[in-house]
Amino acid sequence: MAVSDLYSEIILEHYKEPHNVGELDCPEVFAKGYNESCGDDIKIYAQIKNGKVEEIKFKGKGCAISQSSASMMTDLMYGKTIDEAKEFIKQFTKKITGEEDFPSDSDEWFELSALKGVIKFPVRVKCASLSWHTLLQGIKEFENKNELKQ
Amino acid sequence: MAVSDLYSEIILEHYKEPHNVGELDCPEVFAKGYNESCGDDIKIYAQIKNGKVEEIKFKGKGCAISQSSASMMTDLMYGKTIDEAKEFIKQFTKKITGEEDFPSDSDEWFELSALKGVIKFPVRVKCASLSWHTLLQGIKEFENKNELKQ
Amino acid sequence: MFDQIKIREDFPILKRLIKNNPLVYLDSAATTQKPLQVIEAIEKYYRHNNANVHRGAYTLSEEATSLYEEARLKTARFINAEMTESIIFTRNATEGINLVANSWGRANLKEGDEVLLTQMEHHSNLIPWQLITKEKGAKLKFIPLTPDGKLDLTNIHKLINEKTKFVSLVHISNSLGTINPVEDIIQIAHSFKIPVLLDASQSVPHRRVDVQSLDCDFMVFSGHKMLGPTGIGVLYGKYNLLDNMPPFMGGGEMINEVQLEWSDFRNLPWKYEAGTPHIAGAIGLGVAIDYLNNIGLENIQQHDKELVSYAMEVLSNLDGIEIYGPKDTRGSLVAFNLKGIHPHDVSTILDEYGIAIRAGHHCTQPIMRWLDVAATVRASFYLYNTKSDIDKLATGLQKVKEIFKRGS
Amino acid sequence: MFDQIKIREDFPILKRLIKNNPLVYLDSAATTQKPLQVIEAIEKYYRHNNANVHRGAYTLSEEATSLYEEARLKTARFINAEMTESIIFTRNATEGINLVANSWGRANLKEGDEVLLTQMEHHSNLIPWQLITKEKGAKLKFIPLTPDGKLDLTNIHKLINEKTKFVSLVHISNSLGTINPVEDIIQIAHSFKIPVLLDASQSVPHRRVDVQSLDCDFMVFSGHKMLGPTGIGVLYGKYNLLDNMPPFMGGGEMINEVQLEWSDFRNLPWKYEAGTPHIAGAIGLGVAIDYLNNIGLENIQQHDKELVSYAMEVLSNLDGIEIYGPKDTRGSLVAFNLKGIHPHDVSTILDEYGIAIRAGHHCTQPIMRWLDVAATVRASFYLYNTKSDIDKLATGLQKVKEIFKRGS
Ligand SMILES: Cc1ncc(COP(=O)(O)O)c(C=O)c1O
Ligand SMILES: Cc1ncc(COP(=O)(O)O)c(C=O)c1O
Repeated sequence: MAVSDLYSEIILEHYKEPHNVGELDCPEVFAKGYNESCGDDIKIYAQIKNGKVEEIKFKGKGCAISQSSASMMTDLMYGKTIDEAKEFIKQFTKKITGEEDFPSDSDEWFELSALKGVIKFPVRVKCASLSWHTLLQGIKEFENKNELKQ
Repeated sequence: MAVSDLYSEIILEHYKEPHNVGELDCPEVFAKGYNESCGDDIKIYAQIKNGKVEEIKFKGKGCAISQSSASMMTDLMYGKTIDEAKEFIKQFTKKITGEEDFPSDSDEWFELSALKGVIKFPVRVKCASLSWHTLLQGIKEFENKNELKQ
Repeated sequence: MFDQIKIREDFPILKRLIKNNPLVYLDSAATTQKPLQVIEAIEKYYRHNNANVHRGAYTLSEEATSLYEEARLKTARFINAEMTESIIFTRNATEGINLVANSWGRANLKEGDEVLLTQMEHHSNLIPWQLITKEKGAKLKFIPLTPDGKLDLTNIHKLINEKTKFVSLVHISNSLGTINPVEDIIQIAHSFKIPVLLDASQSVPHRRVDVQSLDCDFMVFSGHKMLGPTGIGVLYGKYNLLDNMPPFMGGGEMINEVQLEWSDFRNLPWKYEAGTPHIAGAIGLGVAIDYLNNIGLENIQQHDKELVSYAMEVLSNLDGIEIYGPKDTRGSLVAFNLKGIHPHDVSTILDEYGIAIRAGHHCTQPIMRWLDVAATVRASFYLYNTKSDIDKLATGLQKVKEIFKRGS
Repeated sequence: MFDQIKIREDFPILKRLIKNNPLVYLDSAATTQKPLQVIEAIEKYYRHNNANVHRGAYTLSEEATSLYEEARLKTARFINAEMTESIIFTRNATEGINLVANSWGRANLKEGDEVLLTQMEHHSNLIPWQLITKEKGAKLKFIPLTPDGKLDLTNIHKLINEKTKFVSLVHISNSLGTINPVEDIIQIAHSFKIPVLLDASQSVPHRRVDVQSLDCDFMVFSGHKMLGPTGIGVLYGKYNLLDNMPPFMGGGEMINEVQLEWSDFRNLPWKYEAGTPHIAGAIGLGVAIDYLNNIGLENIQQHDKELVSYAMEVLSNLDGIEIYGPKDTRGSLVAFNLKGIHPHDVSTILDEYGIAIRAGHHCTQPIMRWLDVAATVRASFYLYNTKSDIDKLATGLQKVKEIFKRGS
């Protein structure tokens, strides 16, 4: 596996022009993530409406892997319910750590499987996962808040 | 050189029945010595009269080398002037570190040269020197005190 | 039990001649010898994988990092820690105790508080507490000893009271060999919610120590006393305690965000590992742990036990010997004196016969005072020692006595 | 100048293939590779002389002690310390700074006092001072930087004033390469009788540093950055300062008399070396010093200088590169960024070509903020690097750019 496969065109496009970059005022879901091993950070903001992700933005600095992953991740989160989002993060984590294969026949996973190359670069797995873990943390805090309100 | 030469009969006799063991009230010369590498300690007390060592005692715990050395050293200090005592300590230090030979034709050095074997045991040189260095320290403090008085 | 000849082959130093005699190494309580496997692992690291850890995105640095973290995992498993984050690499046991005394102590101790130790602590588990209690105006208390050198727990319920804030004690004494009933003390301390630190320098190398079943809050030990390299030790701590303490040292590797005026500390275990760690040391310790696991700690304990019993038997037969410490069970060491002969003279003479044995206060001056001796001779054993080593010791001691018989 | 081919033969790791390419190691500022001489000295120690130091009266222990103390003597001579007692062995530079911050700082700092650092300190020379000044209610001040990354001394006479109690600064910056005019700062500080600590982690390995001619009060550096083993570092201090400070850690080896309630500390240097030291590490460091002396620090400095000039020249020619730090003289490293490409991606791609290079904040987050970048790429050189390494780096960076040109 050549390093140019790691940096596929899909990844580079997302890196150069990432989708959903920005901040949201008073987001219902918010979390900050930090990659201890390289110093990258990310903030994720999401608005939930009728139990579904209505809007999602991220802001952060990082490498091509972490930025493209965040860009694709946010694209795919639109319209998902909280449970669907959590399940999706779980699925992604399994794929990116090499525990399961990336599905080859799924539209949703088509772009994401550009991250497949990361599996061979263990230190970079954290980069690819950062935005996903951060969102998960934000969702959990959101759920806790809601439980407390009830 | 066999180890039984290190522990010669002269040394063992002085170790088993050391001379000049005891304490003096209000000694003019007093110092405490401590051998960091083995934990042995010694206290030396001396009375000076007309510029000469009139009485000298030591008290401490230690190995055969340090105890016999202190026993012989105190024997030999009786009647010495301060300057003679200092010179004698200097001479002894040179012999015990191997810098100079022990004199073979001197009454004063006859017994002391039983310590010759120590030179081959570098860690034990400190044991043999402890009482001498301690006395030197006491003499220096005594001289300082006297200077201050003048 | 285990193949002694094969084990001795693993230790190159045992082939050395000391003054024309084969080395008889009887000072493993001070530091142990190292098997080839450990020596070669260090060499291999420097020849093949050397790089700084945790912050490089290149192959060597990834390799060094994963070797280093693998050593942490091995260490965690070795003492059955609940998580790897509980394992902090230090220089030695001493640093581990200082870390807790400074970090936990400075944050938690105040005037009038008491820290409970025992009268048989190594200086390493005494001086850090003297320093911090003095700084904070707190007091030290000591569990006294019974005449045979065990802990006297008669008044333990007075010694542990509402003023007590911390208990720190040795698991197996390095100068008496006493094996302390630490489970009982931990239980009593915990009934007052007092954390307990165990100085396991002499136990972890010699027997299975399970921090979860002991339920100790902190534990320290040194790599060099368990076949590992110098310069590496371990502090185990319960996650919540470690997590809530302030850092001990500051520097690289232990922070998240650093502003000029403040910093945000990293998670465990890195919060307590400032600066470039002793990478080769940790890796070597991991391999030492593999070695001990391969032989089996139960086998080592059994072997040590047989050697100590044999030594007690053989040495007791010598005229004029006084043996210190408990007569029944004990760690793998025997401390003693020959009547009228200073320990340093014993050691110098034994060295002429190739026997390496320690003479001194063994960093436990309070015990020497309690025994009313200036020093003792100590023979300590490990997996590479044999009964023949003990026979040689006995013969050597006989020679010492003969030499000292002269001149009277 | 010196026989580069022969030198490279001494470093076994340079024969390694990384992803089928010969290793090009450009991260010596993080840690250096080790020559066979050092690796073999460690091995030899464990195979032949291993024993605990300072307290044994037997041959092995005497040997270990004299090897260990010989390493101290070599270190003292290497930096021209006035006496060996001024050399304290620590784990690394970080521990040395923490020792001074804790020991000197806790004894001397009080509310309102100021400690002066610079804006280019490594976290190791920042966080210890954050911790102690916070504890004591003292303040940190910082010498700012000029646009080209040098110290801006315009207001130095305001920054150093009667409130200033300590100055601690880096000799050569590990992320900008700046060589600081430490002589001038020491002189100004001394005119106020303020002690100065020098973080010489990046200077002592690369040039002759003479503590007496610099007249610094304390100095720290790490063995692993100068061909030595991991886990060993040095704190130099003037005798009177070290002698008057309280101990940092307590334990074995550092005391004279120990009572249950108090202890009498040993003389320098042992007062600051609690517990069993990293004996093999000190010995290895001594051999690394021998190696550096054999080649000659002047030669190394000259070699480094040529490499850095060459690197500056070659790298400047790359389109879209931004190089940080002074343009004129600098330590043997170059930090830079390729426009639009994150340093970690640079490092990952270079690794495919066998090039080991660091990407990140280099434990100097305040400098990253000052440069307004998240991270930088850093190539750092030492005696085993060649111009060909730099050519390979340039080719590698060209490849990085090609890869990133796609997808747009
Ligand atoms: C300037 C400077 N100071 C301090 C350090 C810390 O060194 P160590 O991690 O060996 O303690 C380093 C190395 O990273 C450095 O470059
Ligand atoms: C019981 C005990 N505690 C602590 C220590 C100190 O170990 P280290 O010097 O490795 O820190 C020792 C070893 O001498 C010991 O035997």
